[in-house]
Amino acid sequence: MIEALLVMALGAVLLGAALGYAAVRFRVEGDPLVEKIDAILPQTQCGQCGFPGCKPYATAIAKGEAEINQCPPGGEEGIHKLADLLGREFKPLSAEHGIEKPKSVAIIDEQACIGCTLCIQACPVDAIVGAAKQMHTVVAAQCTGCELCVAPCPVDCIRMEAIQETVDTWKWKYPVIKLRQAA
Amino acid sequence: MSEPIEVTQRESGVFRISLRTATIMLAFTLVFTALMAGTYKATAPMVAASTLAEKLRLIGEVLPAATYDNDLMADAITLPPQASLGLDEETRLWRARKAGAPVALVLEAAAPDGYSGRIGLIVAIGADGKLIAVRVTAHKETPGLGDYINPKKDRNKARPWITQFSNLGFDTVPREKWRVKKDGGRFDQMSGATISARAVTNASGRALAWTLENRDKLFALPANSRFEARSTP
Amino acid sequence: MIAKLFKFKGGVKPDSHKDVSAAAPIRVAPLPSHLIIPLRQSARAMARCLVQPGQTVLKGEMIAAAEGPLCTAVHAPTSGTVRAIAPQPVPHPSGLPAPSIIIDPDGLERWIERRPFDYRCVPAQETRNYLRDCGVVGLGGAGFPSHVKLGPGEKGIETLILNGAECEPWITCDDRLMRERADGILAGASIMRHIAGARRILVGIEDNKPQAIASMRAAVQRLGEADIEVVAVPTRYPAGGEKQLIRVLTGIEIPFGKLGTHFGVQCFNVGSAHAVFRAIAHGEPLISRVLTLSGNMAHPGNFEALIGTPIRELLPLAEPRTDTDRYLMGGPMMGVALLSLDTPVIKGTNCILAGSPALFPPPPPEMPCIRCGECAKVCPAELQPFELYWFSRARIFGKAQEYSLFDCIECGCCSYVCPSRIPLVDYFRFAKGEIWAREKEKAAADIARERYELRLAREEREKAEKAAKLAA
Amino acid sequence: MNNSPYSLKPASVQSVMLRVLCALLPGIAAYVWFFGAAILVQIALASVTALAAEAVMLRLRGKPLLMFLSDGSALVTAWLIALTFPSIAPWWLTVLGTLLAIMVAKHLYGGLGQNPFNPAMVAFALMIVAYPQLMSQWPAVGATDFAMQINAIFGTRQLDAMTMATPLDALRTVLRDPEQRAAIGGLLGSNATFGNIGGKGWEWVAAGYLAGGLWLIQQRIITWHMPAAFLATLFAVAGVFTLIDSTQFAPPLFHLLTGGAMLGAFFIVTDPVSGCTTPRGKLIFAAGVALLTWIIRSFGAYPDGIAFAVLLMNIAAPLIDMYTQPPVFGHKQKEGEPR
Amino acid sequence: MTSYLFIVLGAVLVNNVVFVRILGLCPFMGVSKKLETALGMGAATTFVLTMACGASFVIDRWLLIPNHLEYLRTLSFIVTIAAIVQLTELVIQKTSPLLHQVLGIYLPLITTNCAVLGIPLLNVSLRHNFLESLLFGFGSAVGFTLALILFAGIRERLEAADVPIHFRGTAIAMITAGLMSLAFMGFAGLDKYK
Amino acid sequence: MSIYKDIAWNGLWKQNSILAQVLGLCPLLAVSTSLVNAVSLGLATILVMMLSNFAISALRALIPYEIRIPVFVLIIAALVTVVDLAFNAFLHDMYLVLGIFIPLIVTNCIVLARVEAFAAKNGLRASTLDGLMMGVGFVWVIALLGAVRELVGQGTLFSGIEMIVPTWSMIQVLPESYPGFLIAMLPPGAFFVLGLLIAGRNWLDARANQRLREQRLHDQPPAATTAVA
Ligand SMILES: Cc1cc2nc3c(=O)[nH]c(=O)nc-3n(C[C@H](O)[C@H](O)[C@H](O)COP(=O)(O)O)c2cc1C
Ligand SMILES: Cc1cc2nc3c(=O)[nH]c(=O)nc-3n(C[C@H](O)[C@H](O)[C@H](O)COP(=O)(O)O)c2cc1C
Ligand SMILES: Cc1cc2nc3c(=O)[nH]c(=O)nc-3n(C[C@H](O)[C@H](O)[C@H](O)COP(=O)(O)O)c2cc1C
Ligand SMILES: Cc1cc2nc3c(=O)[nH]c(=O)nc-3n(C[C@H](O)[C@H](O)[C@H](O)CO)c2cc1C
Ligand code: SF4
Ligand code: SF4
Ligand code: SF4
Ligand code: SF4
Ligand code: FES
Repeated sequence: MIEALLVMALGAVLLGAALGYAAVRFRVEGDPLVEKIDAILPQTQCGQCGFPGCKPYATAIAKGEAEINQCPPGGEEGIHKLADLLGREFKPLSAEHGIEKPKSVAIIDEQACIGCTLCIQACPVDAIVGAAKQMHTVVAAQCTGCELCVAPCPVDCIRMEAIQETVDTWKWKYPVIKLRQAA
Repeated sequence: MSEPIEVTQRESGVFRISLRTATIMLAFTLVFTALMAGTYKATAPMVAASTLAEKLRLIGEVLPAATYDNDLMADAITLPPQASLGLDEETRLWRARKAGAPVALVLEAAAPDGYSGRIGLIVAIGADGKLIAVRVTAHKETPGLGDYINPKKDRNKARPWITQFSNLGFDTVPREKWRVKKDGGRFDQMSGATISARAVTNASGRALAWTLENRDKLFALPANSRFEARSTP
Repeated sequence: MIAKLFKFKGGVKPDSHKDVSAAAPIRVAPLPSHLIIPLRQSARAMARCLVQPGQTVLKGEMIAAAEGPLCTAVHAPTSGTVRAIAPQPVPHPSGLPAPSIIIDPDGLERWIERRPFDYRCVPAQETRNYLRDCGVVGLGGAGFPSHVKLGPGEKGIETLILNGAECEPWITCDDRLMRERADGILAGASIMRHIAGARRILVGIEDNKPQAIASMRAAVQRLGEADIEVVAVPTRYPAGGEKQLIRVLTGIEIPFGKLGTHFGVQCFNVGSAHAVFRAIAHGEPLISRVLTLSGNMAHPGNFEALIGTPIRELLPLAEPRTDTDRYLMGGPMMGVALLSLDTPVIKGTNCILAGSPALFPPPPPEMPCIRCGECAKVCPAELQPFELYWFSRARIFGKAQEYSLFDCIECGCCSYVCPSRIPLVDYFRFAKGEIWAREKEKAAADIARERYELRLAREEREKAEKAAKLAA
Repeated sequence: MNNSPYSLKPASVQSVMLRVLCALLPGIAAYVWFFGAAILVQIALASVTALAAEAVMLRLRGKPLLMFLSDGSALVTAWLIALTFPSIAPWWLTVLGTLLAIMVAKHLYGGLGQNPFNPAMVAFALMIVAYPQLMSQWPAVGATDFAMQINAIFGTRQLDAMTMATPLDALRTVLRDPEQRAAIGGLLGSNATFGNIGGKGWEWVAAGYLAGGLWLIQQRIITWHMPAAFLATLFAVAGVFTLIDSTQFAPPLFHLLTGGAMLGAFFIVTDPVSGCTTPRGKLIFAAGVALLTWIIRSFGAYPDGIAFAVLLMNIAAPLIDMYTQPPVFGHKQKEGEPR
Repeated sequence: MTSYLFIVLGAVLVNNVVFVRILGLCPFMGVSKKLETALGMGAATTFVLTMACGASFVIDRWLLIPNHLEYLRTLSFIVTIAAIVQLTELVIQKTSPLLHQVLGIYLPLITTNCAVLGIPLLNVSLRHNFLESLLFGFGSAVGFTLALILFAGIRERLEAADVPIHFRGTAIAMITAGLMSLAFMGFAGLDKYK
Repeated sequence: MSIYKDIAWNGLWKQNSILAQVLGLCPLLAVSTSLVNAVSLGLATILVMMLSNFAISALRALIPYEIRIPVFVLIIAALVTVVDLAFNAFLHDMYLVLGIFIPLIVTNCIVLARVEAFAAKNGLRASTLDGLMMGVGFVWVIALLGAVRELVGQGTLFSGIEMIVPTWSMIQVLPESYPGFLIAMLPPGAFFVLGLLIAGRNWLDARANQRLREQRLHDQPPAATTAVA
């Protein structure tokens, strides 16, 4: 019994001291993981994930407090990337947090706009220009399509419109496999 | 859980912190080692007893208790490692007697050449030179294939494979026939798993041969003494 | 002298079908009822429109100016009135419309004043600017601005290669051009050699065009300049691919991301050389080109057509057969299906091919890849197309890039041989498009993050200020 | 409407697979001649099972039946299973093996073209581990009595009279027993089991496979890399070890002509789906299979090592491919230097 | 000398930790999705396991056996291993941030790899001497690494395969691991030749 | 109350140690060759997980972050040994059945994983429940695995039950002539069956998510209308 205690005590003191020493000597700061996760998120800042923006969601993922499948604008693509980065299993987009939609921009019906600035306050990326009592306009290139400006408008003059394809933005489509026809 | 050590302590307190973690580690270790060692000490006698009971049970399987009347545990000798038994560590050898007359020897043996390594055996050999019974004490043979050498796993419940050695000696099965049929011997094997059968058969043959050779000396040695093989000149 | 020909790996030998259109001389196509001139003639740039609806223009008058480094000017192919500037269908796989100038010809063909350009007396840069303002782009298909390619690059250009290979089946416009206008082509080449400061000129022609080779060799004799050689190269698609031809003639392999100039070579289509000649020697901007009408047609042949001629008005010249079910612009290996016959001829249009179910049967349904390796055997870029396909199909683009997706020249050899009938090139085009789109999205997200963080900082500051004010 | 290229070379998966089946015919003919028609029954059993399993899985996965059933790949797998199993194995052994090959090894991975493991070899390995004794009862040469063979396949009794240790089995028994080891020379010379080189009858079957394999190369369905690397490596390893100790190791020709070596060299190692695809990768893959085959044959617990060797190399194939990617056009030389 | 070679080879191939001894499966399944991470995990495990075998041999031979404290074996081994792991992590983190980027997240996972305890315990029961213990640990770790990277290679390819939807991910990985262990059964019997 | 329900649901299904977290595989695969073995190991596991979660939750305030892992490991290993010895000494009959599995539990990395992820951050009651439920989640999976492997491997169920309840005996489910399928008893079989179980779980989860998604689509009309609401 005494030998047992002695032997283990010897080990414990050595290991404990070494670990304590190492913990202080070799300490490093910061968590680069959050940045990496944030770089994957689409920065729509829409809050559908249940967090007040992309960065807070990234922080929650890094801490292991949130699943990776809660960002609808990022879509399956984004989930795949997160799964890759974190070595987790891919999961389909959680339906609780919404569904994937085509990318769109906000359009303000300039005839109806009363210049209340409520939408300006709502927009997380300052994509709406205008001043009080003047008509407002969305800078389409900067709009992330988060829809946050839609609800606050007292006269319902903001609508979301899906972005149209042009020769410049056109992409080759996924080759359609016509298996069914052959059967 | 307490939080990680604050950064402010970083420069000043390396030594202090080492000391602190060492102390906590020491405390935990002492408490839990004491708990463990205490339990170990407290249960040691009971554990020893149940280990003994286990041995006895195994011995009982190869040698019916009714056939002897002495205290096997008392009437045992120590066997140094015996290559011819496949043993590489010290074991005990028990001697059964009835009314003082030698009845049987019970010893451990091993077959090193099983399909997946060593097969441990316990063998009882009668004073008349017959093998009374053999059982497997430990093996790693493939479940469902080679593990029929353990009668509990043998699908033939009526006459498990390993019982075919019972009550045979070199007088009924000559030494050179103490092999599996596939090797030209007398004993059955399970086709598809000859290796296990061969290993057990050969090992039991070797154990029998070794015992016959040393039978008289083994019975003659005083209890708790140590068996020394004939020193080869 | 060229010591020996090199070889490029891979390649296929589809039936050539060149005879049907190569026999007859080039004819001039009649003036169409209207002309549609897209503002986006060269690869990645759109010219700035200089005219207004209702304005009259002269033949050869600049109607859109070059803007940015990769742009060239656009000219009125004939004299007439600008009817409108509006989105029109263009030869693009999407079939989407793009801004174009529509001109109603007055039938008078009134030219602007044409003056030869004395390239020998001015710095090369000035000649290049002149070519840009004459709208000279590559006529080999890609439509890349020639003046850019003639720039000195890092090392200067040592070898100028004229691409007369014309490896695509059916197409014969370069063949006819070389037979009929060899002198003009060589004169153009000589001018280009001067601009680029190159030492020698190599003309590569596939050995299935003996007359073109003979005609070009005779012209070389006539021109009498040193270091010009006409080389017959083995007939194998895609011997006319720039990288493949350079490899065959010089042994140099140009990797993805590098230009010919990095290696001291530059490659031009023979038609481009001819266009340079016309611009410099006659002061004529690029307003017409020779193209092949072939395929499922009664009278296939080669025609010189104005840029902007609607395809619909060209077709009767060759009389398509009744079972024609589609038209391709370009050859069968790399061409683009026309979604509308109102699409105009552009500078890169070398062929209009009429297809029928018999000529180009619809492909059988796609089977999974069995990794047989046929595609890798024929890939001239020496890729492993089945690996690219494996990852592109599953949208694992990073992996596809690791397997050098962007080295694929989209020649179609792999699709051509695949026993599983997989439209491999479609997958590669899809993957490339997605990767480009991702990059754009990423850039947009970075901007959004920045703006969001700025806003947060501003709100923080305002809050602090307000608090300070309240406290005060 | 499809995109370019618009004209395609006539070729199809079906024609590839059919030609592989044709190439197997000479070997099958020799098999029937020496060992009776039982193999034909096994081929039929395996083929029907394979097609049925394929149909069920396609239906479950919602894929078009007709297109995939007619591609012929299931038949290739089935025939190879039948040819690697003992021809007098009980019917359920073949059926079970084929089912597992098609359903697990092929369709759980997505079906044609996606399986990382060779389905036929998965079937063989599973069955020899589960039923070692049934998988090692091979017909004796000349025991071609069809009725008896049918009885062996569909009956319940096993007919020892017609089975025989295959050359590899006999060899293994001898090599394992120190006392008999000296006799190896005599055994290999004995014409009864071992025929002239690779086992009586088996040499001719192997020759049939060789002929079919050469035809496949001529047809450009397979390239020479794999068979050549496989046969050369097997020959070399066996040769070296025979030179070292001819009482312990069988001679190279024996290895080449016995068991599944020829079948393996031309039909199994060459499976395009589960093997390596780069030129160098193919050489490494086939040489690896040969080396492992020899090791397992000479030292392992199983009689013929080809199945395990193929599966082991299947495991390594993606990595080998990754590290043997041929250089891409333009990326193999120093900048600007002509070759 | 050759017996040492056989210890290593046997541990790498014949008695592969993952496929034959069924140890270390959780990291085997967990960090084999990408080749890079698999390599990192393999390297980290190799280092720690070799160290653990050496340290545990010393503890066992010089502390436990002389004092008849064999019942403390598990306890002392596992605590030592946990400490080694944590020390390694901290040291790497500070001294070589680059290496830490590669190995960092795998190091803490090693403590829960049961092979890291299982192999030292096996060393004791196989009665290996010091050198043998080290080699056995090293060989087993190399076997683990080999299994891991081969598996990762296949999984990277499988990622793109048209696997039936419910089998995607872990399920098909399990089936693959099963087929791999089936293949490794081909080595059965080889370890008898020492 | 609902937090306890959550813990239970996590252990049994959502965060199931095997099907979801894929931890604790080694003892799982090694010992699930028969139903009786599997359940025995499972029961022993529940015991250890509850104890270790309890102990560490109780002591968590005392453990510095820097040395938590060694201390956790120390506590688990000591507890397991104590349990092992205690069974051997006081419940010897049970020990003969369960005892051989107890040392195997320390090798189960799910124990350490739970301690680190849950017990170190939560209260006594929740932690103990978490240990119990994680253990139960482990038991039902390993039992299912054992049953399938035994059935396919040798056509029986409950073989070895006579060691626990001497009067019971195993059930021959498939006919005696069933040749057995050895693969099921060997490592490959373990992987195959577990793969099938995980696929089954994926299938059930996918069905649930699909239902939720349909509901969402149903409840939530297109974006423009939501804006008005
Ligand atoms: C996975 C596997 C496990 C085996 N396990 C055993 C075994 O435990 N015992 C045995 O004797 N043979 C076992 N064998 C079979 C041997 O390899 C060998 O084939 C057999 O013992 C030879 O016996 P036979 O001559 O009766 O066919 C096993 C085979 C395999 C494939
Ligand atoms: C697969 C392929 C085949 C080509 N074939 C030809 C050809 O036959 N003739 C040709 O002039 N250009 C061909 N090109 C285009 C050339 O690569 C290159 O763009 C052209 O020769 C450059 O000259 P330009 O700028 O004057 O057009 C081909 C391109 C590709 C990718
Ligand atoms: C493969 C293996 C892994 C083990 N992993 C652990 C572990 O992670 N933690 C632990 O405390 N004990 C672990 N152990 C210890 C054993 O479960 C058990 O306590 C030991 O085998 C008992 O043997 P002993 O009598 O030598 O102490 C492991 C054992 C083995 C064989
Ligand atoms: C040359 C060649 C060899 C083949 N060898 C095998 C084989 O060994 N085993 C098999 O199951 N299928 C074989 N196949 C058929 C097919 O490729 C196989 O079933 C695929 O693995 C199914 O995806 C072969 C096909 C070809 C063309
Ligand atoms: S749902 Fe996605 S885009 Fe929206 S805030 Fe959350 S992370 Fe950003
Ligand atoms: S304009 Fe509206 S939709 Fe666009 S980013 Fe701002 S708030 Fe979002
Ligand atoms: S040719 Fe087709 S089937 Fe063959 S490897 Fe290439 S893509 Fe696959
Ligand atoms: S299209 Fe791309 S991949 Fe296919 S053969 Fe041509 S270069 Fe190679
Ligand atoms: S139980 Fe997790 S690694 Fe072994």
